Amino acid sequence: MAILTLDNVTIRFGGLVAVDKVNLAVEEGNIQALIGPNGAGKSTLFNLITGIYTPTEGEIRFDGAVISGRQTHQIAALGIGRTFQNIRLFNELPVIENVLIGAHTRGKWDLLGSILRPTPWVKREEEQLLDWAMECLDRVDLAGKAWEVASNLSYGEQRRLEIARALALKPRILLLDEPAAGMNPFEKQVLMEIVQKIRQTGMTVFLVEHDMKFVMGISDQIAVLDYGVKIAEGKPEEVRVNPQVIEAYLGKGAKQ
Amino acid sequence: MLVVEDLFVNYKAIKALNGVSCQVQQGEIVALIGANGAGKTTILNTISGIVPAASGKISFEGKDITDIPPHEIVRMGISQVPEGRRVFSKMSVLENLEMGAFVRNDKKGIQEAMEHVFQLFPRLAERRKQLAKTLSGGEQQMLAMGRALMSNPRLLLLDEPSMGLAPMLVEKIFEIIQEINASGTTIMLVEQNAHMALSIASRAYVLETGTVVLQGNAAELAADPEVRKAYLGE
Amino acid sequence: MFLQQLINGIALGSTYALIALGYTMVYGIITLINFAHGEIFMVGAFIGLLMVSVFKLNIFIAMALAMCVCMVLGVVIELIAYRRLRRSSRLSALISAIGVSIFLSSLALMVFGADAKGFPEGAFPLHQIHIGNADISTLQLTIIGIAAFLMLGLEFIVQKTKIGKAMRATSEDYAAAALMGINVNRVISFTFALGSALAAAGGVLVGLLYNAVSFNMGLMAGLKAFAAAVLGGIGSIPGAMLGGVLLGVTEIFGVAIGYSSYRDAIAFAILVLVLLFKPTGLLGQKIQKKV
Amino acid sequence: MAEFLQNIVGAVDPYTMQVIVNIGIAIPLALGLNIITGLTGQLSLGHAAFMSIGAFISAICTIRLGFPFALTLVTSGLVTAAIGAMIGFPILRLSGDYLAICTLGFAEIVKVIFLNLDITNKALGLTVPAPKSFLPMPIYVWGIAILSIVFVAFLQSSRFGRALKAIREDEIAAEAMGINLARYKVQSFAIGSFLAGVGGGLYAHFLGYINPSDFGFLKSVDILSMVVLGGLGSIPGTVIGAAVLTAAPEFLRFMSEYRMLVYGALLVCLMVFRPNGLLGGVNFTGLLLKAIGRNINESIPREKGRRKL
Repeated sequence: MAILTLDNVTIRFGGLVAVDKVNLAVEEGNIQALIGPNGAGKSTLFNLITGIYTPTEGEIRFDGAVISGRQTHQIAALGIGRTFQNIRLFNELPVIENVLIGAHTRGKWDLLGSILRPTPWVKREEEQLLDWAMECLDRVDLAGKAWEVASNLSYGEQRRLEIARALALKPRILLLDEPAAGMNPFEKQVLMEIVQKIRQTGMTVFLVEHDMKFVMGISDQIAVLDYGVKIAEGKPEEVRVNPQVIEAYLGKGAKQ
Repeated sequence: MLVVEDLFVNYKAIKALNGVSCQVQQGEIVALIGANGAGKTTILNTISGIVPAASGKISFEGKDITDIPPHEIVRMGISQVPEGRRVFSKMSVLENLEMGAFVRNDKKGIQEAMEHVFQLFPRLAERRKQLAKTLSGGEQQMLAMGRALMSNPRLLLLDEPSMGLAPMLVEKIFEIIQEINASGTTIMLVEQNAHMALSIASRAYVLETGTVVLQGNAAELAADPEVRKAYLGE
Repeated sequence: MFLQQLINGIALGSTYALIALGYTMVYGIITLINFAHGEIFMVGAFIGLLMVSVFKLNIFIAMALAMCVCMVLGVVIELIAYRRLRRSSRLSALISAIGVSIFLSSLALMVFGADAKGFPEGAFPLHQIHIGNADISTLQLTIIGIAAFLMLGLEFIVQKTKIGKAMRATSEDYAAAALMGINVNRVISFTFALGSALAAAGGVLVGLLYNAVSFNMGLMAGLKAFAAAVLGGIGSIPGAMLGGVLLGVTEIFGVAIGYSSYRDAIAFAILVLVLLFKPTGLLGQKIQKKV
Repeated sequence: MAEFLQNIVGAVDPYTMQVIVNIGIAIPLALGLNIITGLTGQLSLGHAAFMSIGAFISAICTIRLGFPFALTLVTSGLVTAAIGAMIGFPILRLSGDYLAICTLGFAEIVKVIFLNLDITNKALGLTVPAPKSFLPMPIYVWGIAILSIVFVAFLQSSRFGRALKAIREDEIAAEAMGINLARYKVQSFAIGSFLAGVGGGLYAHFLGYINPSDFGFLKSVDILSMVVLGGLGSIPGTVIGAAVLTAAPEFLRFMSEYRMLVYGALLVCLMVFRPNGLLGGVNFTGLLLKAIGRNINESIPREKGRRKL
């Protein structure tokens, strides 16, 4: 069953059509990839799903309910977690606090909770959130760095911390925007294992990625975007030999 | 002509370049290819002086230019067409070109350079009075290139000239790049469209996470299975 | 009556516009609200006063000298208090600007004392001109004329000269401008010089208009001029002129219909309303949210 | 009990006591702004306006309605919070500099309104009678200061406070974590205003005289400097900032003429050389542990450190 569907989604910025009538269905439990050259509209699509942009036309549905037009925080609370292409951590805060903020929707106590902070009820929730945050850090292999300030982490670690923070939301679908960008081959390998482990918990993963080795090795289904238009879709081995895809990536004449 | 030796660049805690060395000979087109975040743009920006080098040395025509500010670098004969074009959108096409000639004071030479640009890009001549933001993506790319040529650079740095352009236009732009090169300007090209880049370059460097992993003759690299693998995951 | 108030409003508004231009140019180029700008206006007024009353210079020469001194002052302020903070948070630069503002006004208090000073008798040849039933002074006409002349001059510099074009390029895209070979620091200094000169001219004119120059005249005038810049659309030069004149006219009419004790609130009420309903101002451009 | 406290207070010389009380009044004011600007990252240049609202509301409660002092303070805090929320709702959509300017404009409007109302006695200002309370006033003031320190400390380490910090660090990422920006910003503004209202109430009753002109732009800058001096977002920093900047003019009395001049220059130097505040980035807990001779890393083992957050 499709957990996330895009129906004829279009967005225009001024005269530019960044995403053009895209139809897409992400199956529950799958790792779905979205690839395409720079400027193809991939990140824009993620921003549409998470409500940072509102589609000019078309509809986005999550688990049956229409989410296009809703606010970003409402969409997140429904169970869509994400990372960002250009890493957006809470830089001055410790790693653990980043993840605790990710777990925001898992907590209940609010302003009153600040006043009742030392009472057992609030304390219990905080303990639970902390345990949960530590667990999320563990899943990306960062538990040992829980008390470091986020901006002191290396690039690869920052990318993983973003994933842990998104996981803390306990999302039903996880959107990863170029998770492997800037990583060395070893870090990429580690990341691949992490993503596979995440999928084993039953979570759906939807990722944008440039590294073909990574995408081909991990995805169940791949969609290809070029100039805002979906030009191909299918299993990795199908997409890889698709002449249109080869042309979009390597340029004309690379068809062999 | 340009020699980059053991260049390191950091952004805060993040290492963007880890000891890159490369060079460009007079008259060449040299391509830098590699995935996003590999450090291609950082190399160009460090040469241009926008990004400071942590260590290493860049020399141009024998002079050390590592710590020279960007506006001096342009005077020395290097100009850059930045990624995403970055034309001055609220200024006219003509004014954009004038900005490109900012370092020059020879009225006649500027006039000649402008005619040369209009010859390369007749579309710009038609639209010389329009504001740059009203141009299409392809026209903006042409304007960005024309603007960089106005200072009569001996070395032109091109960052992702094909990005976001329709295939027809990409071919056109690449033809013009070859034309510019043929008229005597040396070119260093960063491009994600690897095949296209390798087809016009004489030599190329393949980057991965801030280091050069492959280098050599462009034709050989195009046939190299490693390159295909890096790009298509074969 | 209407015509009279309109002229009064435009004369006052022209001085706001002169100050607003500096705010708008500086904000346009380094996105900093230069809180010290109001104090530069005040210093300009004092220099003008000094030249006229102590050195017995002609008022126009005094104004030109005040403009020169303030140019230097503006450049020095940028060099000392803002340049090193260009990459820090906006808050740091803003507080530094507030620090400069406090410094300059307390310096003026120490040097010139707490009382408002007036220009000597006859510093400006005052005549009244009757148009219909309105009394318009030569001073008002001169203010409007000088302001219009300076604004046209500024528009010429920004639109037609090489350095003016470099200013526009720098305010649009810092890095791209540097790639053109533009010395960005020099362009920023030039912007401060230009804005400060206009503020100084405004200071001398306001000093003449109210025949009062005091150490604390900068704060309120500066804030109102900033409101004018926002009203017109910050970063836009025609916007600052329009905003200044509109604000001046509204203020004078507000006073005329009996809200004189709310005079200072009028400008800020307009400011708050503009920010709420059209944050980009009347002539400002929309900024795309970046993700 | 009350007599005993009275004796303690009486033992300190009145001049010193006045400075101590002034510090106690500055603390809730600065902490209120610290929540808005330090914790949530929303620059407010109109904090003195909220202080003045609290001051006048409390004065009116005492003079016209004869409220007991405690009720007066609660009322002024709540009314100020309500006004803060009301103002905050529309203006918090604005970002950065625009918000700063809007708060500044709002503060000027409040000042002008107070200067024109009969109930605030226009430009003449109000004389406020000394409050009747069984506790000596200094103890009262410091009790409230300590309460507000504890409250803000709780707030900072709670889920609510984390949401505010997330907004400060990155609004887009915070929203993607399910944080409702508008709601948290308005709440933070309201809480900050509450503390400003309480501080204003204390100020009115301790000084005994208030005038709308006392709460101008410079007063807002004064409070902001306390927060910035100590390092944005830090509670010990804010308390130290409040203490230093309240006491400093007393120590600088010998150079009273140059006081504001030095103050302005110091503000510039502070920003240029330490843009994060004089005490910004200082780990106060760490210093404390060091002072009692403990190793920081040993003292916060994983399990214990958790609770520290």
